[in-house]
Amino acid sequence: MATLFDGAGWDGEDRTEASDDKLYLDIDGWEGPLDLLLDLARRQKVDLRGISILELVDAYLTYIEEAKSLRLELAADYLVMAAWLAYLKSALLLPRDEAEDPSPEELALRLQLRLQRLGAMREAAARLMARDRLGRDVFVRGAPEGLRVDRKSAWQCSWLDLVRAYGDIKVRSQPAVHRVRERMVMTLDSAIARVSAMLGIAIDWMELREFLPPAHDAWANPQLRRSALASSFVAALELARTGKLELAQDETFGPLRLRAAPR
Amino acid sequence: MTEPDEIVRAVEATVFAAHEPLTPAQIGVHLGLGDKAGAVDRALADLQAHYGARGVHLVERGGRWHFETAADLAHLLRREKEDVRRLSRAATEVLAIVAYHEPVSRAEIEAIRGVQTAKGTLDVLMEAGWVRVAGRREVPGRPVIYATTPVFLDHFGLGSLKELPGLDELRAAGLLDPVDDDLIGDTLAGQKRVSD
Amino acid sequence: MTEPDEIVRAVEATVFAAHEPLTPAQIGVHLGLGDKAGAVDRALADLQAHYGARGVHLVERGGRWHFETAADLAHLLRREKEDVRRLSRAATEVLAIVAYHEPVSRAEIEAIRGVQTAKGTLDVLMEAGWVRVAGRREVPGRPVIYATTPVFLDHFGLGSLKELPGLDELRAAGLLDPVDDDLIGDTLAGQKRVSD
Repeated sequence: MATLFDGAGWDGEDRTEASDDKLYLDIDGWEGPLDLLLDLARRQKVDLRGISILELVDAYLTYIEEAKSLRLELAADYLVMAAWLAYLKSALLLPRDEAEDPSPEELALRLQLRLQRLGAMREAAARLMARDRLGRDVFVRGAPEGLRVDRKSAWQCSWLDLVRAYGDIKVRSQPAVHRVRERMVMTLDSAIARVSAMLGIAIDWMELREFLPPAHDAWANPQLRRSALASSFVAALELARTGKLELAQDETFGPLRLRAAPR
Repeated sequence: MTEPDEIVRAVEATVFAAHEPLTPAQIGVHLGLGDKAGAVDRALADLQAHYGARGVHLVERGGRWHFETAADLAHLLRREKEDVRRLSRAATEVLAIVAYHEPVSRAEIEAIRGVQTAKGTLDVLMEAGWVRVAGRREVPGRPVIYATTPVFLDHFGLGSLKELPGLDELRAAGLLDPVDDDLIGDTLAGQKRVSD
Repeated sequence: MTEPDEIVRAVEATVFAAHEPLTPAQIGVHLGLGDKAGAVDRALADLQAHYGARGVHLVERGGRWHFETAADLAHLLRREKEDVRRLSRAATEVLAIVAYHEPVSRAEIEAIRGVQTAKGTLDVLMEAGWVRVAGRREVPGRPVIYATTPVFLDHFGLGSLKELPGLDELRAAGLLDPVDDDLIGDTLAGQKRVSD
């Protein structure tokens, strides 16, 4: 562990040569009380584990006194530490109070450990900085070609998608032409003539369907029969409107019956 | 092979770390070998032989030396990665129009589709290698006209564009959106859509 | 020495040409060797052995591989115009604390140093790419914690944090144990605390 504290400083900085009488001039270079304590410890040129905390405390307090007498502005932390160290010193010197927790010895040990930790990190930093460093001591390739990944799209489309798309365009873009096919129908005029004629010979109520032509030959065609039914129904309504027949239906969707209007 | 000596190793490292190709003289100066120019040349020859079999070669161009990837491995520097992507609906339609009507201008494509065609759509089809510029039509404005490529025929397994099915065939094969033929028979209104 | 085989040459060329250190997995993907990951590892071991004697070494840093010049040639190659930024003493200490204790919060850094750490110090280290924010510690206040980066390993030539100089001795001496004691605060209640 002693090796942690000899050798040069870190990154070119080295204060070990600073003489004691100009110590106070470096106050701005320290970052805090622990820093100063560590530096004072290093001046004792011993392993921190074997250092006398009492001597260290004395060195610190003396230093702070001198610095104050030179009217240096001392950061509050230095003075807090000084007060604490004075307390520690008196506790270490006075007869032990068993009830005190933590004991002065323990506090001294903890201080020692902290200084060791800081010293270790400082040493580690120096060793880290002294390594063969990339860009200073070792170098990567100056002009690498570089790796490149070109992303390329492989487009997918099936034959079916293609022809279907074309069909859709054509269906979509062609003007729609509507044409009504010629079909056999029973016209309203012929239905009125037929129903009127049949009513003339009828005696009693007749159902609408009985007015349709017999279902054979051309009249067997269901489409034509539907046309005849529709036209006969409209003819019946027309004849009823003109007072030529009466209509009766017993229930909704029940058979529709017709008879000649009484004269 | 024997272990490389100190000068060979230094030359190797110097050329490796350099940002640009170096002449033997530059290497010599860098390594403080000014009076032993021959040593650099020997080291370079040694290194060139050593790297001859490797994935990286030491090469000389116009008196300057540098390392580069072995020529037979150059394909490793630039790799192509294929993302399979499905052609968009719009692009498929444009492709179909080009196939059925080629050569065709963009304005004609738009007239057939009934919508404007984004420039990017044709670019995608050209990037896919299916459509090419086939010249200009000799009409006012001299519009660019497009046609399909042999790659297109390959991809769709066609011997020629004549093998593309006509509309009647498509309908017969049930490939068009169903037209309501079946419904016509039993409606009194009996209207029939006529699509051809 | 036998001639390098195809995979060795390909791995050699790939790592040589890359701008950044590569993991074996990245190399495998680049070379399309996805299912033969072991082949990349074997090739890297082969190459590392081969280059061990040369002016250029193949090194692994935090699982990523790159070539760099041999450290023993540093005296020949050191650049006059130093690219390495000079760090303040505070910054080097903070860097060491982060490396040896990571992940570590700012309060913990300050506890070790016994002084407040200027925000700028960590910023400088993060700017250098050596330190990164590694999340938050799940304790009251959820402090941000810091850790080192792969670039840190690269720069200082460390295969992993296990190779930090003196790590084992420091750990054995208990100097890397978590710091939670507040030396002065415990005894001087009500006065300004030094370490945080």
